[in-house]
Amino acid sequence: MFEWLGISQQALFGQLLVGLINGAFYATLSLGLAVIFGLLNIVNFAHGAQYMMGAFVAWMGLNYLGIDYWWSLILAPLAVGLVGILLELTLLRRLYKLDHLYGLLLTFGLALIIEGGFRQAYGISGERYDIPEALNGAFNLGFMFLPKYRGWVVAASLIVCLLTWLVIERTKLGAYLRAGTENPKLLQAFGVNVPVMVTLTYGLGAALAAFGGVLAAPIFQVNAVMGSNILIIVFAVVVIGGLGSIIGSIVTGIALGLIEGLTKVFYPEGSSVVIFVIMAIVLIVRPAGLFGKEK
Amino acid sequence: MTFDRTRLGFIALVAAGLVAPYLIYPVFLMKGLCFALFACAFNLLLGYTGLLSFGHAAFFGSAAYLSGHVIKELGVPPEVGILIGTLLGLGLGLIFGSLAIRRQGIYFAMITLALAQMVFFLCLQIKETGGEDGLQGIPRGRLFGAIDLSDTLTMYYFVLAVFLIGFFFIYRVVHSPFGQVLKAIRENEPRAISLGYDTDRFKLIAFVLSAGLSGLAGATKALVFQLASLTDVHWQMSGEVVLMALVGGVGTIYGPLAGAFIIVTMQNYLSGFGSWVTIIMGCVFVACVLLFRKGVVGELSGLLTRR
Amino acid sequence: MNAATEYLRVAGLHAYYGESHILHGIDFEVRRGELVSLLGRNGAGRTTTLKAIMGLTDRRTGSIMINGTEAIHLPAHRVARLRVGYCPEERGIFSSLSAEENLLLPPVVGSGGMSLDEIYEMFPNLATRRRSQGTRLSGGEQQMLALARVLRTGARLLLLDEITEGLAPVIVQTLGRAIAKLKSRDLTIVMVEQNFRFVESLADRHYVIEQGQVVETVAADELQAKAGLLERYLSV
Amino acid sequence: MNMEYILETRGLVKEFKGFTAVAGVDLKVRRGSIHALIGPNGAGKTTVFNLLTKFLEPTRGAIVYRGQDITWRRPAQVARMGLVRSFQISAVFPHLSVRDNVRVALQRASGKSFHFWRSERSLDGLNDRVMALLDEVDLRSFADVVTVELPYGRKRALELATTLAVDPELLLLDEPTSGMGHEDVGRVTELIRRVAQQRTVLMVEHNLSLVANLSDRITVLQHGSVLAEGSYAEISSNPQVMEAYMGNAA
Amino acid sequence: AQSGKMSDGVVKIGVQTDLSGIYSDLAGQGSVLAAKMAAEDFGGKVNGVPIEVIAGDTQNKPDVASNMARRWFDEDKVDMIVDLPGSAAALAAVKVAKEKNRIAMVSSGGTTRLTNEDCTDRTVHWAYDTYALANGTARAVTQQGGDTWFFITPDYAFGHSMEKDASEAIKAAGGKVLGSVRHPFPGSDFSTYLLQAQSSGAKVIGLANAASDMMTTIKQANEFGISPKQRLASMIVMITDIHAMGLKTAQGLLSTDGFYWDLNDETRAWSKRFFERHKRMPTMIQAGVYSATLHYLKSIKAAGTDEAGAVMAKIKATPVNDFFAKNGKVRADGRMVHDMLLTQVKSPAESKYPWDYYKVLKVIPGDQAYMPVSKSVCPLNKK
Ligand SMILES: Nc1ncnc2c1ncn2[C@@H]1O[C@H](COP(=O)(O)OP(=O)(O)OP(=O)(O)O)[C@@H](O)[C@H]1O
Ligand SMILES: Nc1ncnc2c1ncn2[C@@H]1O[C@H](COP(=O)(O)OP(=O)(O)OP(=O)(O)O)[C@@H](O)[C@H]1O
Ligand SMILES: [Mg+2]
Ligand SMILES: [Mg+2]
Repeated sequence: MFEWLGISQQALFGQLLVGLINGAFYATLSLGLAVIFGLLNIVNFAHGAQYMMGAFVAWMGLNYLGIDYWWSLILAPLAVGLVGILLELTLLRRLYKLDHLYGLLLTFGLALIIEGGFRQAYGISGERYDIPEALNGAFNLGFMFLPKYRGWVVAASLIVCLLTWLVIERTKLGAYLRAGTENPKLLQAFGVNVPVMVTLTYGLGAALAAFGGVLAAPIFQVNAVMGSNILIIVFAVVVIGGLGSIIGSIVTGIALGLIEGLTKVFYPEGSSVVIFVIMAIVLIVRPAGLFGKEK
Repeated sequence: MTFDRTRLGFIALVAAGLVAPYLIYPVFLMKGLCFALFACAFNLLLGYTGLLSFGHAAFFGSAAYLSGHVIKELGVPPEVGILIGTLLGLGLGLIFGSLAIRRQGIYFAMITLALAQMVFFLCLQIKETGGEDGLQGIPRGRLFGAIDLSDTLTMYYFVLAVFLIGFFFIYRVVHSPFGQVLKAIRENEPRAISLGYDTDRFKLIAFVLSAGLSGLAGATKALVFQLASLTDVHWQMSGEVVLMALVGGVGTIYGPLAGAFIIVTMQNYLSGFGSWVTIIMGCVFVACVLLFRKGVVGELSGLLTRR
Repeated sequence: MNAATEYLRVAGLHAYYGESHILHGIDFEVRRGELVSLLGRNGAGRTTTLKAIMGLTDRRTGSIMINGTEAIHLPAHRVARLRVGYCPEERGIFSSLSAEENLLLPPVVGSGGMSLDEIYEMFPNLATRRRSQGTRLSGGEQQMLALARVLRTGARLLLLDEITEGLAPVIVQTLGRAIAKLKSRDLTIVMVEQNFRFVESLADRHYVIEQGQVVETVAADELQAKAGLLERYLSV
Repeated sequence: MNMEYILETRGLVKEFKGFTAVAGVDLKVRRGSIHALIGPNGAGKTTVFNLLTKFLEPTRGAIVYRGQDITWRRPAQVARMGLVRSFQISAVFPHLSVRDNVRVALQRASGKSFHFWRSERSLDGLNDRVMALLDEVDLRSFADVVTVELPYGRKRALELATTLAVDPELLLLDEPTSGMGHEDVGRVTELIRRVAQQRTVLMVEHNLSLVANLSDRITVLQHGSVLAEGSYAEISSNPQVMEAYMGNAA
Repeated sequence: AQSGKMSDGVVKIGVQTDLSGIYSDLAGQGSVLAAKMAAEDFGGKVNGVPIEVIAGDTQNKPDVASNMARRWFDEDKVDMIVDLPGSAAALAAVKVAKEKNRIAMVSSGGTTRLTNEDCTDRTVHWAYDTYALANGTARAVTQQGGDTWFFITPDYAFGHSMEKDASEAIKAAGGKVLGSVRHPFPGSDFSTYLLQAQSSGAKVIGLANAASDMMTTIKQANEFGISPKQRLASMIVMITDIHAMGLKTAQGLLSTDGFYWDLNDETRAWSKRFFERHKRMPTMIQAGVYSATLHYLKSIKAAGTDEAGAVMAKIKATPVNDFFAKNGKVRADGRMVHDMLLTQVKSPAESKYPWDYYKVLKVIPGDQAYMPVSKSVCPLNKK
């Protein structure tokens, strides 16, 4: 059998598939971040916390109310989106006129509060969430077992990414959102209810994070720090793709998942830093990221 | 008038520094001073050049490691060790700066973060740094071969001196012809270029100075705690210094000093509260953003001038 | 004045940016189909008057009646929905949108707006650059875009700030004819202009603003008589 | 070195993705003259300015300034050679005082700008020049005002003072009177005339009376190339220019 | 704390622990409670002076730990610090204790450096160390027939040393290590490594990672159908980890533990008391904190002073006999040697009541479990 650097071809396919799975997942997560950053100009440090809340809401739903996975997939993003809307209305709203830094600091503070709260309530080890019955088991692909659930994650992520991209790039609403980023006051003077739009957008971003959280719950342990661990990677994805570029974060998310997967095979110790190496190179060569528009 | 007030402020600062160890636990003061210097160095960049670096831990931490290493393993005297750490900060600053300086805003922050992560990775992989155990038991040694730094009070006055030198240096830079150009660049870069200023060079110099001072702070810290660890190079340290500057007041000369002490105090005295610390910290930041946006010092001086 | 035809009435309008008090009680009114101009020196507060009507200043008091509706407490998007179109001084072209997207951006607030074809006919430059990123247009092209943008929405009251700024004389002349046409369609227009020659022939009335107050009203037929007065207010 | 022309461009071309904004412009600016660049909107005037000051790189062609080829120099270098521009949209340092705005510009020539170890009081020697420059544009009484608070016209005046502070040999003015009231236009016209006594001025302007008043020579651009060149009288009677630019004005 | 019999009129015990980080469930508030219970059980007073327990969060950072230790000793009159999760933090605090002539009793931190190259005469290492865990599990599993191994190891010193100790034990017992992979810490997705482990064909997959990394690895091993075909053996598992993972996921997992609450009547009695106040069963670390604290207090009483040298002499001279350790003894290098347990996680069907998680497969005698004195590089052993 064909071997490459000591890895059999079959194993390599397996690894690429795993990379793709993670990539799809990064794409979903970075999507919400990109939407919020691109459209509201807020570096949403609470994104990780919202992702974690998505997972926890699903867990609570199952354990306290008996809501199953499929309903959680809809209800948890709604719930977290609502929390996002509340946060926007009460806190973030006051910061739009100010430097990004303040939005960053505020959402960072919020993330600390939310994470600390969950940690206080549920400890650090976290809770488990089982894979839904229908998705138990695995497909035998010949070169590896693909857990059905992972297959579902890829499909669900890609669909959500595509839908979001369509809305923002191809609809009037998307044009409002982009214009609102630049000059909200003027857009409002044209008759668009910008404050409501901004609130809903933040809600949408939070809901996307929560959706990612529900998808992740059966794969990882549901715990308070699951978000902060992944946040920085997702952040890098958004920057490499080009801030605010929806397509950029989707493509980059998947590509980075693959690259990271390969690094894990050939130089596993370096898999945490490879993303930063790529980020530095990309930004030095293409200042606005792969898909970003230069000013 | 303003001149007098500035001078009065400096005298008060020095006086407070001299008597403080008799009233407050000196080790705590030393920690505060090291971080204050770090925050002031960072503020030189953010507050006066408008560049938000998210990789300053790289300078702070790698200087701590290197000076710790040369003091511990090669037995160089402390002042030389600190100097070497500072030089490393300057050198790294030059590398980071040359790569990042042409980028703006969030992209600048991200390149510095990415480069700092690489430094972190190196520190994790290199054997000399001791991995997650860090470099422990760095001897304080004798300053200039004569003064024994193992005495806490002596060490304190040494740290105070280092801090004051750094602090006054930053003040000088901010209020120099060079500082004026920095302000102009922060305000309107294309205009500064059209007046004939090579803005990239000015920004680069500011960056290198800030990195060098961060290295000085890190090296001093290593000597105080006889310890250099991954915490010092971790991105959270870069975040912490941003917070210190913000809490105290970006672009004010005393702000980062106050901010550093506030954060260090919080870390010290809230340590028994577990997860509540995280929650309390979070609340402080939220409150800062909503209520004291200019930072503690910024708001206070705002109050004073309004009177 | 007949209340039925009165379209805009501004009374005792005060406006603030943060702590600074800019408008100190502006009063004027415009009837349906009329065009008035606001004249004054730099910094007199003309732009601020338009912004205050739109609800874009930090704070404002007084009364703004638009076609019988009190607008002083309405947020900007509700004011726009009263069929008001605003063309800002700094143009406000969106760089993340193409020229055409910019043009199509403002929601239609009423019937009777110009069609895209009509607009491209009036400003052929825009037609050729329609796919360009909005802020890549030349200064003058951006100015055309900013104006064209509000003509599409079906607004009945136009607030136009320095629309001839930076335009070539030919275009200014085209613009003059376009404005005259809008007026003939019964649109109500408030213009802020430095270019007195431009408004001279178009306006029914001129209000001279000085330090946030209306200090003089000059009807079109009084221009000759008050020429000296205007001279004194507008130049040193 | 050609002493007659301070600035020459040869076959200057600038293409943006599939669109040619400047299509082979040969421009000669005589030393000591006031030269105006006019033309319809989108003709490429600002783009030519951006090419001259190196804010854009030309696709083809050469720029020669004082006999040296500066086509590939960097913006700050060109500025230090005395080729200085003002912007179409006002360019000041908004949160510095009016005085500091001018002083920052003056400071460059002092050679102390990299002196980060010196007190800014080492610059006090410049204060008289600062006030003199502010006097020239009638801004002396505003010296301590923070610049954001100035009305628009005053900002333009300040910008001019700042530009003069770096003592340019060739001054590029992009619509220097745009957004100004009548009284300011008059003042600026005078100022430009005065300034031009020791320097060369190249300006873009739509205000025809100003162009008529000031300029020695006029180049008319259209669709990125030169349509006509000559004195005001020649230009204003040129039927092509009338149709493309002036309409029935002038 | 030098001349007088009881310094400062108080015996203060500082619990340096992780109150919010990755070790907060296995140590954390539970460790604080354990120390308090020890003080209460001792009667709240020793040699006539009150006993006080204070707590601090090191966040597992060495600089925080060293700083806190210094402040506690200098300012807060602390006589002994206990728990110390995270090897780096433990090493840092132990140095300060030595410098200030106080006692440090490490229950959480696992590194063998504490009793080897970094040993001091003021350190006691109580509940376990990496050698005992890795060695115990690796040897026992290999002897049972699991003789080919693949390691999944976090890329840091703690993990490396676990892997090294385990590999030696495997070879000594006649097994073979087929390969290993080092992943960044903390990790989130382990499927790549698991696939590698799978294709290596090893019978046993050894996990040298801890806490949430370890739990995620096990969960994903189930997902990809890797376990139970290949057996999982974890180098470091706490009962709280099992609780969080659930038996369905964790069943069959092999590991070594220093304590199990359901071992005998004594352990059950104490654990029930602990459970009432903490709502969770104790980990070996928490039980170890209790045991260490109690032993310290007994030693003060026996010494008649709280001076560190004298107390330490008693600590080393007296055998440890409580519910935690039977005939445990503190060696010259500070290692408290006691019996360890080889455990296997029960299946959901086998579990009869809450927290009924382990089958104890074997009791590993202390002198076999811990690194022999002959291998230790601590100079104190040579005296
Ligand atoms: N955002 C702002 N914050 C504070 N002051 C402002 C602001 N915008 C304008 N001003 C001040 O308000 C006053 C009136 O400004 P306004 O723009 O209305 O003048 P204008 O009559 O339109 O003049 P111009 O010809 O310059 O446009 C000026 O003194 C100006 O400095
Ligand atoms: N960066 C760019 N990308 C694409 N097209 C551009 C860019 N910059 C300018 N253009 C186009 O080039 C043409 C010339 O622009 P320029 O700004 O030079 O015109 P101008 O002569 O200064 O006009 P105005 O008098 O209106 O300011 C315009 O059609 C403009 O849309
Ligand atoms: Mg105006
Ligand atoms: Mg132009």
